[in-house]
Amino acid sequence: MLRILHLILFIPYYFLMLLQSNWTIAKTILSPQFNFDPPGIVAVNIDLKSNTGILTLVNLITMTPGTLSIDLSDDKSKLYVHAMHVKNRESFVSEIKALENRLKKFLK
Amino acid sequence: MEIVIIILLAIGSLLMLLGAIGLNRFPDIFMRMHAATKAPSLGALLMLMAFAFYFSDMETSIKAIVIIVFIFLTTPIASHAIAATAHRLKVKKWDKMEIDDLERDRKKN
Amino acid sequence: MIVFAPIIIPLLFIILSLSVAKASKKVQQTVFLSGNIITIGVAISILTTVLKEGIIVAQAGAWEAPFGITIVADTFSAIMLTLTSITVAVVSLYSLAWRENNLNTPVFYALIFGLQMGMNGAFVAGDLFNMYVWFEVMLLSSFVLISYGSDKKQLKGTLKYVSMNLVSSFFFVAGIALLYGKTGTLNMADLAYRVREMGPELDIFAPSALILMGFAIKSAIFPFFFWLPDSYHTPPLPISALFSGTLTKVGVYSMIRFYALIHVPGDSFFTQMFLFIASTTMISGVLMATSQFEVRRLLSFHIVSQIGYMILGLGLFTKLALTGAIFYIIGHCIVKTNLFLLSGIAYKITGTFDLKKSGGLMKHKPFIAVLFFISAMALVGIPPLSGFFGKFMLLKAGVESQEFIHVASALFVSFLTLFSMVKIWNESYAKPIPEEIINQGFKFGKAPKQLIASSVLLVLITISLTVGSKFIIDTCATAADQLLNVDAYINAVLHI
Amino acid sequence: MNTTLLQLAAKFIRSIMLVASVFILLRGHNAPGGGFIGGLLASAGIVIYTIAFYSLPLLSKTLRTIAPLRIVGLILALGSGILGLIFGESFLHAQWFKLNIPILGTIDLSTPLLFDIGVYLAVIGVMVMVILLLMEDRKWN
Amino acid sequence: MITSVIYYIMAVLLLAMILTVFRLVKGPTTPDRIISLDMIGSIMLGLIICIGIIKDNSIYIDVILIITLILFVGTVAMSRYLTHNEKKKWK
Amino acid sequence: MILTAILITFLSSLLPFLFAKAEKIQGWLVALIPTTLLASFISLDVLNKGNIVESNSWLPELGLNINFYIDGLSSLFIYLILGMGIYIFAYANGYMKNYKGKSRFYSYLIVFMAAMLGLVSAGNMILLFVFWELTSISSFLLISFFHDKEDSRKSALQALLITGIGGLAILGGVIIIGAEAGSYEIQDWINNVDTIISGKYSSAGLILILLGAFTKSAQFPFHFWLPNAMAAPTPVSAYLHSATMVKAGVFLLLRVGPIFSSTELWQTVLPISGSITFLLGAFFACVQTDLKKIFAYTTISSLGVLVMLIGIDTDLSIKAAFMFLLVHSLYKGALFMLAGIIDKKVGTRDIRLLGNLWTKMPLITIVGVLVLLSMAGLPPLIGFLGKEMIYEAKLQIPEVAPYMTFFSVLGNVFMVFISLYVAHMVFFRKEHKWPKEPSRAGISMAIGPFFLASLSLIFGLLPQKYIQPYLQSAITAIKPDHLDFEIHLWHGFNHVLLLSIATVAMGAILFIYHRSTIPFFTKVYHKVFVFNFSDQFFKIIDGFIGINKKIADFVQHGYQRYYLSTIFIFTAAFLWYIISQTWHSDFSIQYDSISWALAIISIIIVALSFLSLPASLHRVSVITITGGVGYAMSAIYLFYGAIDLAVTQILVDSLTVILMVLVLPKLPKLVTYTKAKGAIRDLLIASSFGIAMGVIAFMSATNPSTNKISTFFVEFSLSIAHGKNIVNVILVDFRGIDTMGEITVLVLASLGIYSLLKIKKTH
Repeated sequence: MLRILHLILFIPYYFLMLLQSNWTIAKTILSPQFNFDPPGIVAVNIDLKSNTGILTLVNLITMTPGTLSIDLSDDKSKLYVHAMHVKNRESFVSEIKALENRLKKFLK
Repeated sequence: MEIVIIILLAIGSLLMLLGAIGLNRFPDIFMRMHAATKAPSLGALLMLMAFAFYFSDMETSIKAIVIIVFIFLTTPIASHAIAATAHRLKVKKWDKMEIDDLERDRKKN
Repeated sequence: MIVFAPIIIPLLFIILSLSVAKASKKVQQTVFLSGNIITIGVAISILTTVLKEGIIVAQAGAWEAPFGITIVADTFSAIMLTLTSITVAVVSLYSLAWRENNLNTPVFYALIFGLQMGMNGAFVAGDLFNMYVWFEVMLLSSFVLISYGSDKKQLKGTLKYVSMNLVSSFFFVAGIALLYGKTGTLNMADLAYRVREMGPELDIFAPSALILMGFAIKSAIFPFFFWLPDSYHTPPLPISALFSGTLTKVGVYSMIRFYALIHVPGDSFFTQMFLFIASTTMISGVLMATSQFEVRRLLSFHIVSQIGYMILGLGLFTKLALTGAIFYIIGHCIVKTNLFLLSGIAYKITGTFDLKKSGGLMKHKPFIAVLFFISAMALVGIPPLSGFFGKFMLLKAGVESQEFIHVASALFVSFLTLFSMVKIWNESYAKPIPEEIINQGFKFGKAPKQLIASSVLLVLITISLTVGSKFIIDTCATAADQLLNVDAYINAVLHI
Repeated sequence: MNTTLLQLAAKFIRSIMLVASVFILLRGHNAPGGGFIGGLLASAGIVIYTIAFYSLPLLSKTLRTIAPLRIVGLILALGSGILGLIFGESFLHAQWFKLNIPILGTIDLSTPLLFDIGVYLAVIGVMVMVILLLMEDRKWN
Repeated sequence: MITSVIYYIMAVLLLAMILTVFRLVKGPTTPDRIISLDMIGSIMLGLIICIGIIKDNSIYIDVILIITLILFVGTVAMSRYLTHNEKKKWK
Repeated sequence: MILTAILITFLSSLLPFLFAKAEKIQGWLVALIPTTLLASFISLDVLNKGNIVESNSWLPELGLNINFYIDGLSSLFIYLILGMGIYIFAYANGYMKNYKGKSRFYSYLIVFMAAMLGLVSAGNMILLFVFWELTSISSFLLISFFHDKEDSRKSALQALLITGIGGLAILGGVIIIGAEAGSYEIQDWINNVDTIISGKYSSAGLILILLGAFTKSAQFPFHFWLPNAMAAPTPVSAYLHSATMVKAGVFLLLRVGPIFSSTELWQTVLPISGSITFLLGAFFACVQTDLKKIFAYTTISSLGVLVMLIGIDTDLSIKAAFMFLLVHSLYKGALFMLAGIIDKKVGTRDIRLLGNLWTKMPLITIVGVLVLLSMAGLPPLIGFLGKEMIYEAKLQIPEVAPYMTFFSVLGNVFMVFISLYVAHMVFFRKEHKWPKEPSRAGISMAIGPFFLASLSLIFGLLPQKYIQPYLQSAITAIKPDHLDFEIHLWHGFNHVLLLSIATVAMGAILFIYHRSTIPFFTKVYHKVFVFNFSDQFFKIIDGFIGINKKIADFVQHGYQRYYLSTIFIFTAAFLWYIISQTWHSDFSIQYDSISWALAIISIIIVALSFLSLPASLHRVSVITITGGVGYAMSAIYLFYGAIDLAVTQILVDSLTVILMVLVLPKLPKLVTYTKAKGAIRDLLIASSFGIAMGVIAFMSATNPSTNKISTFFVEFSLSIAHGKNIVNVILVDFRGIDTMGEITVLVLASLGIYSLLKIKKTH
């Protein structure tokens, strides 16, 4: 039951993220010089096991500000994420982990 | 209602334009993909909403929703496919990019 | 309703031959041959009906004439239907005994029926776009057939064949679109009617020229002929034979048909163009043919030159000239096919298509030599064989229209044709096998009886063309009359 | 690239496409669509599925099921024409039958619809067969 | 009112389209072109919406449905092709 | 009846195959055919019962009828053909004893005989041409009878080509003159002489007919095929190449003589070419060493005489021509047969090796001497009569008498000389180098020459009785109003006799000094005639083929891209020509509010297709770009409201992308063929074609038809076809048969892929 609640809560969150990501993109695109934090591809260990879960995560990462999922390792344990702005790896990974935790509430 | 539709359409189209600009401005394929996935998806979403509002009948709305769901399902997968391919093909990356775990892991194997 | 049969029957047999793919070889071959025979029967019954009752018209889907698709058979179409169905049937018989290149598969059978369906459709189409569709059917089958077996050299030829024919289809369809924009109709009778109503005001020169260009490429006339000699000798022999006998004739048929419809009396532009093209085509084809030593290539070049003869009839555009052209088409179709079939038999026996390396056939197989000699002389137009009548009528028509240059080139071409036929005769039949070939351990091969039988059939037809020349020329004259008398055609289709 | 995600999506997409294609086929006479479009859509669905789940047995199995469809399609198209010849005035003459089914109400059955179904099947058969044959030949996934 | 505004929206979309075409032609790599093609599809979607509103016909949404369905197929097929042929020399 | 006879003769060409078992008497059996024919022809008695006219309608609308017309001229030839035929078959029985393929040989000969009979009895010029070609073909087959020898094949080819040119020329000439006269019947021509002669093109027609006659009758400069034709078995040389076929040209001249003989062309060309041929033939004969070649050249020379006489065209000259025709056939046939006998029995035909034969074969020698004397024109043989009449004919035309007489005397001196020389060399001189000891000639071989020689003698002694009536009726056919004449062996001591005596004397003198004259002639021959016609002929043919090969290699270079650019260049040029002819500038295109959007999309399409062209792009990129073009196209369709079309476009486009992606790896590596220059040229071609198409499209869009069939579809789609979607209704109902064709195309395409990938390759 709780899951469904989380799922329902998730939809506005998703939408919000989408808006936010577009905002970020717009800012980046329209900034005169690209003098922001450098981009990078970061590997993130994921705990989600089901395909649907991974799909949702990938989906979410792609739609969230500044991140884009690139590849999934063959054993489905690692997700490689491209980010426009990576300050440092640790903080970035924790951001993604936060997302994943949100998903874990209603997915496996 | 009309105003809402117009606003939706306008934002949607501007987002598309934004994406197009980004596609041209960004230095490497991965950055461009950010521009090419997020902005048009939202733009399409908004414009489809406008379309559904404009006709505001059941059939159109259902179809619009189906399309939106579909777009949001497929866009990440498609971009995922292209990005993986691009990376595998070793297309040129932006000089500023330092961290590349994917390449590191692949070399390891 | 019988006019639909030339389309329906081959389609039915495409389906049949594909559905018996799992059945035994015997069943497949029975289906194949019976399909061919039924098509001949249909064609002949259409011919008799047309001769008895005049132009037959049927409306597909029962939609009235300019709106639906009209299927029309007049004498010319009926002649072509009969001619091609007979040729296809004989070649089919031949291909069953060919035993090389994997020709005995249901796919091949279906393709032959596809080719036949396309040709038949093109002959009976009363609608320009419909004609285009049938051309597509025909071309696609021919594309597949010409690449059948996927030899590397063959694929090279295929590439040329396909690309040129695609260009031609493009011209054709673009022309149709523009013509539709101008006249607002696709029905050929309606088109002819409108052209005659509006007269020169309706400037349809450019679209018509495009369409004619499309046909010109298909029928391999100057300066568009180069794909033909480069591709016709590449596929397995029965396919070459089939193509050389029938395919370019479809282009010529449609040129004659289309031009007769849009021809406005007194227009000298197209007439002069056709005459010029006819002469250049004849001469260029035959000149290049003389220098060839590969039988199939030599014969392919001759196709080009003889297409020129047919176009000469179109350029003169009198009753006699058209009669001659149609008769020439008949004779050429049969004879050229047979020459290809015979070169295949010679290949089976001597193991080569190269004239320089072959020989000894007259000693070894005098009967085949006789068959070849008759066919070759018929092609040259040695009287009283079939080629003579067509040539004679064309020359007569040319002299009557005082186009002496073109008559002269026709005579010249006929002379060079004689030369190259005698060359084949000398090299491949009269000459003994060259020493060095014998030293390499040469042995005569065997040609299955069925191959020879199909060639004999064609020779018999060639001879019967002479014997029945009266009837056939009368029929051709009727066809020419109907072509020239467009009003009757319009009336038959539109009831105006 | 890992195909897990693609496979997941492909299943979903295939069912959507097949349903959509049948829908488009059936309402073709009155709204945009028809046999050709429907057939193309359906074959795209089948193809994306095979791309995602590529394996040689799957390919040959799909080929075996799909390839005969083109012949069935031809038969249906030709049959609708011949029906016109039998019941009507001419080859392909459209015939309309009203069918009363107790619960569903009246259904329009017509030879044009039959023809359209023929086109649909032929298109699916040909497109899928061609693409799959090439995939099989290329050992391509 | 919509009918007058819609033309400006179309103008914006077409501008976007032109920009995307730039990228499509410029490349420099094939993945770039593929995403440009994807993008063109999205812009087409916007255009179709505009046309639908101009023509006042809701049936255009079917076109959008089909475009979205088929675009994905094309993109996936091409990227799969590229992956498969990665060993070949690549420009 | 004549038709039946000729057809039966043609069919009887199969008889030899039936007699193939009776090898020893095959020739005798076959000889029955001409005998029967001759007997039945004699029973017709043309001489007393008048001309035979037989009409069979064949293709009257073409003026082509199987009409026969046998007058004195024809019957003379028929006697000649059949009479000679009997001896030839009998002779061949012996001559061909040891060869294989006898049945084939006889069958060819019978075909030839039938064709020749048809030729001389044809009353329709086209029919004459038909038989004319058949004689050429059968001659070809006979010359190349020993087809294993390259020499035979080459000579046969040469003969066929030369006579083939002639045949075609005749066809052209006959058609031209037939167009003037309105008929191909020889009688109609004769009745319309004035119309024909005053016709605009009849001189062209005449030239063509003359060309035909000259090639067949081996007139200079077409003479060279005849000596080469001696590669044929000797019966053939005796029959075709001396007695009958080469006379066909003469026959044709005699046939059309009444029509054209009054023209200046006739009266200049024939005597000149005839006398040149006469003289040259006689001279060439002197320097030959092969017996058959000698006779071949004297044949050429005699044919020259005939042509000359026909060209002079007086009563006397025609009379002389007939006389000489007969004379020549008799002695030349016999001579060839003798040459064959000698060749067979002694093993050589080279006169330098022969000699002293009278000791071994006295009978043959007597016969030989008789016919040689006839050739020399000595009394009391028929040859004397011939020569006398020739001299007489020439002396009777005062304008050219000295000149013509000089030529003919000179020519005849050579003839006398050759006759004596041959007689000496072959029969009488003591020294010889026989390859083998001469054996006796069998009866079948000897009978022919024997009879012919005795005929020469009998006819010479009693001309009035045996030949005068026939000649008379033949001449009447040509000169209907001519006076009766009589032939006597002795007709007084006059100029003519004087000339004869002088000729013989000079010939004899030349002969007496032959040890010095022959080398002299040979030297002259090699000095003057460095030009060997036969070799030159083959050189020309080879050169011609070489040029053609170059043309073929140039045109059929095999490069796809140049083929395509040729097509586009020509089409573009043609289209521009049409545009220049039909140009009008009043384009009235309707613009509406979204035209600008369409314009932008069109520009995008053009730019995309333009930029996709450079080959520097990778193939996949080109595919993506064309994909973009497809989307833009569908946008245009959508603007016009063609939803179905747009959807189909998009679908097809995407599936094409998949297909292309699958096919690409199969393609070879992309190679840049074109350099910058080529690229610019291609650009020019492409843009010229494209702009032309654009202009034409604009012109077509101006004043489009208002009465389109599409309005019908729009109006009645729902009401009578029960469908709102017009596109679909058109596809499945209005134009369903098109769709059926297209799905068949699809199925066939699938078969194509299947056959390419699955059907086992041949190698």
